[in-house]
Amino acid sequence: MVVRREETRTMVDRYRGATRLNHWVTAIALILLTLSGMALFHPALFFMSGLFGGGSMTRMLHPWIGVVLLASFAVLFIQMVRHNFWNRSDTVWVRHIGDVMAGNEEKMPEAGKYNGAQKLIFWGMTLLILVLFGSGLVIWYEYFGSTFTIEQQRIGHIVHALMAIAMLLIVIAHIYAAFYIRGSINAMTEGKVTGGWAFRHHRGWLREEAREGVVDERQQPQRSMRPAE
Amino acid sequence: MTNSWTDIKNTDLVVIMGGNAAEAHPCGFKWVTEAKAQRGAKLIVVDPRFTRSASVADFYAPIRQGTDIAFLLGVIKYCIDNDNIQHEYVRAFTNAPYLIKEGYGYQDGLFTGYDEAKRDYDRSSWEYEIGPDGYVISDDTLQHPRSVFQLLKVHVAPYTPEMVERICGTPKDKFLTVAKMISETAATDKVMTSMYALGWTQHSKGSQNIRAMAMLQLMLGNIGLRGGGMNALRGHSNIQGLTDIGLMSNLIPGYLTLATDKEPDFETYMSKRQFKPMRPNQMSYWQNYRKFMVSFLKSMYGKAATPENNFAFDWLPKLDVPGYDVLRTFELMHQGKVNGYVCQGFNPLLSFPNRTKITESLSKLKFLVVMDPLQTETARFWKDEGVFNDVKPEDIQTEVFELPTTCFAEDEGALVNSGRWLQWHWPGQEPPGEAKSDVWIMSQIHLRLRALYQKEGGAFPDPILNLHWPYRIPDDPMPDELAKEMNGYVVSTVTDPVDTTKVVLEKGKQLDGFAQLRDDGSTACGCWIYSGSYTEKGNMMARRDTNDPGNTGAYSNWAFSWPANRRIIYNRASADVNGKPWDPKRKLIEWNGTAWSGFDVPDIAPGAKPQDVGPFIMNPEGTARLFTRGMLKDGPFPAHYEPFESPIANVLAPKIRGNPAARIFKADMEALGTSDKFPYAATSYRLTEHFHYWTKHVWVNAMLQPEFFVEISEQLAAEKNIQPGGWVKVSSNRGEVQAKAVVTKRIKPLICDGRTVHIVGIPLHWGFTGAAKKGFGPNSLTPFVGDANIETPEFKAFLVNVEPSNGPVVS
Amino acid sequence: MAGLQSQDFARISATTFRPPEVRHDFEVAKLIDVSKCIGCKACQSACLEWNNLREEVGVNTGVYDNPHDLTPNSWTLMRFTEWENPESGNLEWLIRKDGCMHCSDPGCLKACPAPGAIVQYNNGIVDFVSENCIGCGYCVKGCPFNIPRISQADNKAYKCTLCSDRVSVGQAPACAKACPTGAIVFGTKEAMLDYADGRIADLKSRGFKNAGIYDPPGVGGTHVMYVLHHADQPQLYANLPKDPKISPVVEIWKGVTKYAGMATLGFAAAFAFVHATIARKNEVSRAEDREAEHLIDEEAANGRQA
Amino acid sequence: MLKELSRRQFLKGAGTGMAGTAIGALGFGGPEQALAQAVRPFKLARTTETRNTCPYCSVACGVIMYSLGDKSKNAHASIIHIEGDPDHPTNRGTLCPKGAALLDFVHAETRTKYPQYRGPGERDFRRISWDEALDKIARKLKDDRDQNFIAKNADGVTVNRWISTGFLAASASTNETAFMTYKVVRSTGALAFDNQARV
Repeated sequence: MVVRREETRTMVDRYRGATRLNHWVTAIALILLTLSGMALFHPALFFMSGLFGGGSMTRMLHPWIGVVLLASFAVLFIQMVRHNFWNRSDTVWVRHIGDVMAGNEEKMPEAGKYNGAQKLIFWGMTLLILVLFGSGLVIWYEYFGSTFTIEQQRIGHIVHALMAIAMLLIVIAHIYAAFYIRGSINAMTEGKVTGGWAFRHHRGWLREEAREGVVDERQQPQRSMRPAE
Repeated sequence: MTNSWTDIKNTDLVVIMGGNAAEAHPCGFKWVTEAKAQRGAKLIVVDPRFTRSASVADFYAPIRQGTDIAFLLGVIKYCIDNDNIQHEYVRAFTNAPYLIKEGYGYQDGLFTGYDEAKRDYDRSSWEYEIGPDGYVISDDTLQHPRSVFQLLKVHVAPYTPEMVERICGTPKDKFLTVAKMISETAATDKVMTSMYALGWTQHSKGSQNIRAMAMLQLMLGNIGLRGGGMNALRGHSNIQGLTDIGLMSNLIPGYLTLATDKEPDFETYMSKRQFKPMRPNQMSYWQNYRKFMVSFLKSMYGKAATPENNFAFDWLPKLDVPGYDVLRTFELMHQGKVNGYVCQGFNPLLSFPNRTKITESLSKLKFLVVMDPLQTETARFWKDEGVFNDVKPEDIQTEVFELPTTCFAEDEGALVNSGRWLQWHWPGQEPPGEAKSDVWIMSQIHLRLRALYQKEGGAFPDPILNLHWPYRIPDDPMPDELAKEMNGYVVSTVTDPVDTTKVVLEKGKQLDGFAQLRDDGSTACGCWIYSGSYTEKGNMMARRDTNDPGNTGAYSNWAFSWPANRRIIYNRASADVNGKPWDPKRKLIEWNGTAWSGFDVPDIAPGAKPQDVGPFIMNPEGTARLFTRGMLKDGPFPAHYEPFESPIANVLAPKIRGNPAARIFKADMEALGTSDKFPYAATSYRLTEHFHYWTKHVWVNAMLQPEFFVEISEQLAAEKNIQPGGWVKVSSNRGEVQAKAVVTKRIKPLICDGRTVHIVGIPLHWGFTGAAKKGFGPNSLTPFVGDANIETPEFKAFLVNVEPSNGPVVS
Repeated sequence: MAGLQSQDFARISATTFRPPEVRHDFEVAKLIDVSKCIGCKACQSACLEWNNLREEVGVNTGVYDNPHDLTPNSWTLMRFTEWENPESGNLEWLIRKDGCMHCSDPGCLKACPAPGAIVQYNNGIVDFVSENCIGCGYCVKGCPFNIPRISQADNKAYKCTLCSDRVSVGQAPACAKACPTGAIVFGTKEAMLDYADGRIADLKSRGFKNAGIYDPPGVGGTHVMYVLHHADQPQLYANLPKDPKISPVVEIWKGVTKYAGMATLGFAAAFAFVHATIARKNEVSRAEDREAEHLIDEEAANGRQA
Repeated sequence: MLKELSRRQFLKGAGTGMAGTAIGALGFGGPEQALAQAVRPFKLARTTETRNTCPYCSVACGVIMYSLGDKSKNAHASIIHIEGDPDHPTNRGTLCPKGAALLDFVHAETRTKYPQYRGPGERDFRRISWDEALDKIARKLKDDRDQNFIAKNADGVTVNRWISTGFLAASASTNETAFMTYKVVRSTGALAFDNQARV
C-alpha cells in the first residue's frame, strides 16, 4: 500500500484486486440471497423466484448461495479483521455520527483505515451471517428436515427472518454510505482513493500510508509545490 | 347361519364366542354395530384375547381356549337355576319332554357304552323310549326323571360359577355378568344371536361346542326368530357352497350321504335315511330322500341311470370308514399309501397340522397337481427356501404340476355366503397369461380320461364313460349350464295321474323347486337344496332387487337363498304353538287360521296346522334336540373335555385326556407335548389385515401387516425377558418357529385350577411366497388331531414354549 | 382453462386473494367415530388404492401400526393405544385414524410461501396442489397436527385430500365409503354434527360420561372430526392435541414479522436514498486536497527520519 | 358448483398442466394458474363396471370392478379399480382392508400365468403347454386308478372305490366349478375327497 503522486493528482492504494474481487462476490451473493429470500418471505415478492427458475429452484438455490456467502465473507473477514479492532476514538467517532450525516466531518476525530461506523458494519455483518447461516441450516428442510424438531424449525424460521431484516438494514446503510460519501466507490472499483478523500475521511490511515513512503510517478523533475516567494 | 348377516341388526344381544367377527368378518360385523347404534343392543365378547371385537364390546370376559363347553353348560345351569328359560318354547319345540331309555348314563366324564380300545361309543343306549304306538314317549310336565330336561339338569349340575372359574379362568363375577345378560333373553321380546366361527370348530370337540350354544339358544327360545339363531360366520367365500354340493368324502350334493359297506344295496341304503316320524303328524322331511337321491343320480348319469340298475346307485363308491377326510388322507399318504393328489386351490402345506408330517407326506407322492391363481407354498413344498422351507429338492421324487387358474375377477358363477345366499357374479377382465377356469380344467381332465378309457378300457370305466355331459360345447361347459343342472330339470314329461292330458311337468323345462322332484327318474337335480335357483324365470341368483318389505333385513328378492329362498330357517319357531309371533314386533311368519304367511318363506308346509306339526321339520321328532341321541359320536350332551394338549388336567375327570371319542392316530398321539416341557397355552387365529395365505401376495395387505409375529402378555414377556418387537422362538413337540414378539395388555394370564396359565397368540398369515416378509405358520406347531365328528383339526388349543431368540438365520 | 373459479375458493396460499364469498356451498365433513372403530385398516387400504399409491412392505416392530408413521404415500394411519381405564379397571383399545383434519383455519396454508400450493375450497377441504408446491416444508411447521410429509422423490408436500376428486363429483371419500363398521361417515358438516349428537348420547348411555366430539375451536373447527369416548382426554388417543392452535411462533413469523419487516426495510431504503441524493454533498474540497499534500510531505519526512 | 367443476375437469387436457408449469417457471403464475390444477380428475370416468363378489370371507360383499375400455373389440379389458357395491344389502358399499385391496390380488406379481412342471428331484419348475400337462395328468390318474381301483370288498360287496389318489377341492371356487368337480371326481370312484370346510 503506497501513496503515489501522479501527474495531476495524488492517489492512495486502498484495496488489492483479491480483496475487491472478494468484496464483489460477497456483495452479489448477498443480493441474490435478498432476492430469493424476499421471494419466499413475502407473497407479493414471490414473482422474483422467476429470476431463479421458479419457486422450487429458488427454494433449492437460496441455501446454497448462503454457503457461498459464508465462504467468501470468511476470506473477507481474514483480509480486514486486523483493521477493525475497536479503539477509543471509534467510540467518539460514532458519538458524532450526526456531524457526518450533516456533512461537518472536520469536527470528527481522525479515523484510521476504518471509522467506527464501518467497524460496526463489519462486526454486525460477521455476527449476522453466522446467525443466518445457523438458523438457515435448521430450516434447510431438504437435508435437515429430520435433524431438528418441528418446534426448533419454527424458531429457526422466525430467527432467520428477523436476522435477515437486520442484515438488510446494515447492507442498506453500507450502500448508502458508499454513495453518500463521494469518492468511496473508487476504492472498490479501482482500488485507490484520492489523497483528499483519505485526508477527509481516514486521516489517520493517510498518515500511516504516507510514512511508509511516497512513490513519485511524475516525469518532470520535481518542482516545489510551494508558490514562489 | 340359521339367519343372515343383515338379520343381525334385529338382535338385542350379540354373543361373540368362538369367533372374532370384527377381525375376520368386518363387513358383516357392521350389522352388530348397527344393532348397537339403532336399537341399543349389547355386545358380549368371550375370548382368550381382548380382540378387535372386544374393543367395541359392552362387556368382555376372558376364557381359556378349549373350555367353552364348561362355560356354556354353566350358563345353561344358571338359566335353569334362575328359571330363566322360555318354557313354552322348550316344552313345545324341543325334545326336553321326551323320555330316554333306561340304561343311559354319564359318569367320570364318560357316557354309557364307551370302548377305550376303539376310542368310540356303543351309542345304542342314547335313545328315546318308544311307546306302544311306535312314537316317542313324552312328559309335558318335564318332571319325569328320565325326561331329557331332567337329565340335562343333572348333567349341567357340576358346572357352578366356581367350577367355571376353576376350569375356564373366567373370574366368577365376570361369568355371572355374562350369564345374567344372556339369561335375560329368555323373555319372548328379547332375542340373542350367537356369532361363532373356527374358534369353536377347531377343537377336538368342536361340534359339541356349537351344540352347547345351540341348546342354550333353544332353552331361551332364540332359534327361528329375527335377530336370533346360531350364526356360523364361516371362513371362505364359498365354503358353504362347496359343502352344500358335497365336496367331501362321504357327501352327495344337498347333504345326502354315500352308502357304507354295510349298506350293500339301494333299499338298505334308503331304509336308513327315509326317517319315519317319531311323533304323531310330524313332517320328517327326509321322507323325500329317495326323490332327492334319484334325481341326483339322473343328473349324474343321465340315460344310464335307470330303475333297472337302481339309477346306477352302485356306481357311486361306498365307504369302509366314516370318511377319508384330509387328516386320514395325509396319514395314509404318510404311510406311502397314496400316489396322487390334486389340490384345486387350497394350501395344505400351511393349512394342515404338523407341517413336518405334511411335507413328509407330500414327498411320498408320485405326483401332485396344484390348480391355483396364486403361487402357493404347497406347489413348492419341494423347494429349498432355507429355514422357511428346509428341504432337499434332489431327495424329493414327487412330480409336480402347477396349473394357472382364473380368479374371481375373471370367472362367472355363484358363491354361497354364510347366510346361504347364492350370488351370481360376472368376469371383468380376461385371465392373465394362459390361466384357465377350473371348470375348463376339470372338464378337460375328464374328457381326456374318458378318451383313454374308450381307447384302452380299464378298471370299471362305466361311471366315467356314462357321466352325463349335456353341454353345448363339450370341451367348454358354461357356468349357466351347470347352474341349471344343479337347479334340476324335467327329464320326461309328467302328466296328472287322474287327467293324463294334463301336463304337470313338461320335458326339458327347469324345475321351480324341490317340491317338484320325483323318485321315478322323470326329474334330474344336481343339488336338491339349490332347486329354485335357476328356473324357467331365469337365474334367480342374479337378482338384485334391494326392496326389503317390513325392513326385516330379509331382502327376499336379492339373489337366492337355499332352501326355497328361505332367509331364516326354522322360522316357524318364531311363532308360538298357535302360530302367533312370540313377539309381534318381530313378526316373521304367522298362521292366519288356514295358512302360513309373512315376510319370509315359511319353513313348514303352508297348510300345516301349528298345533300338530312341529317347527323342526328336518327332524323326525318335529322338535329340536337338546339330547342328540346317537347323532354325534362323542355324546348326546356336550361335556367338558380338555384339549389334547392342555396346561391343566381335566378337573371333572382327571384320567381323561382330550375328547375320549376323538380319533387320533398312534404316531400323532406320541407326538403330543406336555405342560412340563411346553407350559404355555397357544392358540392360532386370523388378523383382519389378511386372509389366510392369499393376501400375503397382495402388496397393500402385505404392507398393512408385513411380518409374522406372536402375541404374549406383558407378564410373560417380563418373566422371559422378551423385548417388544424382538425375536422369539416358539416351539411345540412337533416343531419350532421364529417370530417377532408383540407384547400386549390384550392378553393376560389366567388362573385355572389354581395355576397361572399364560396364553400365546399365533396368527397364521405368513409363508415363503408372496409380497410379505417370509415367515412361518402355526401349523408348524399344531397337533394332528381333529374333532370327533367332523375331523376339524385342533388349531385353537395346543401347548408351546417361548424363548427369546436372535431370529431366523437366513442363508 | 381454469378448473375452478375464484368464487369456489375460501383461501389460497401466498396470495392477496380474498374470497368474494358470494357462493353458498355446503361445508363437508368427515366424522370418525372412534367408539365404532375396530382398527381394521380398511381406510388405509382404500386410501392407497384410490390414490394409486403404495407403501414399502416394512417390518413388525411389536405393534399393529403399519406403516409406523404417516408418509408421503400413506395419508392416513391407524394408531393403536392400549389403555387401562383407572375408573372402570377395564382395558380399552383406543384406535384412532390419523390424517389431515382439514382445519377451517389451516396452519399449513398460512405458512405456505408458494401461491396456490395450498388451497381451501368453499366446501372446507384443504388441498395441496403439488403443481405449485416448492417443497420448502413450511406447511409442516404451520400444521398443529404434524400431518404434511415432504416426498424425498419429488420434494413436494403430500397429505389427505379428503378425496377432493371424489367429493367434486358428489362421492364420499374412499376411506369413508370403505369403513365396514360405519366408524367413518361423511356429509355436510351440519349433518355430521347432528349425527355426532346421537352417537354421544348412545355412548353416555353405555357409561362413557365424558363422550364428546372433537372439533377444536383453536383452528376454527375442522372438517374431519372425531367422536371420542373420552373427549376430556384427547391425548389418550395417540397424543391427539387437547387444544390445537397454529404455533404462535408461526403466527408472528407469518404475521407481524412479514409486514413490519417489509415496512422497516422500505423505510430505511427510502431514507437512505433520499438523504444520499438531497443532503449536502459529502465530497472532498480543493483545500482538503492541498492539506493532504502537506500532510503527506510531513509524514513522508517523518517516515524517512525514522 | 362441484358438478360443474368435475365436468370441466374431465374435459381439461394435460396441456393445462404443462402450460401451468411453464408460466409458473417464469414466476408469474399466481393464483389463477393455481386454480387450474386444484383437483385431480375423477379417475373412473367412462370405465366399464362389472358386478362381482369378494372372494375372501363368506360375508360375500358385493364389489364393482372398473375396467379399462368400453368392451370394444380392440380394447383389452383390464381392471384398474375395485370398490364396494353400494346396492349390496350386506356391505352397502363398504369393504374390509382385504376387499379394498382386491385390485392388488387380481394383479399380484405372484399370480400363476402358465402351466409348470417339476420333475423328480428337480430344483425348479419349467413351463409346459396345457396339452402336455393335461395329457400327462390324465395318464397318471388312469394308471393309478387302473392299478388300485377296488370293485368289491373282502365280503364281496360292490364298493367301487378308489382311495390311492386324493382330491382336495377349494373354498373360493364357484358352485358351478364345485359341481363340475364333483361329477368328474365322483365318477372315478374317488373317496379321498375333501374341501377346506374342515379347516
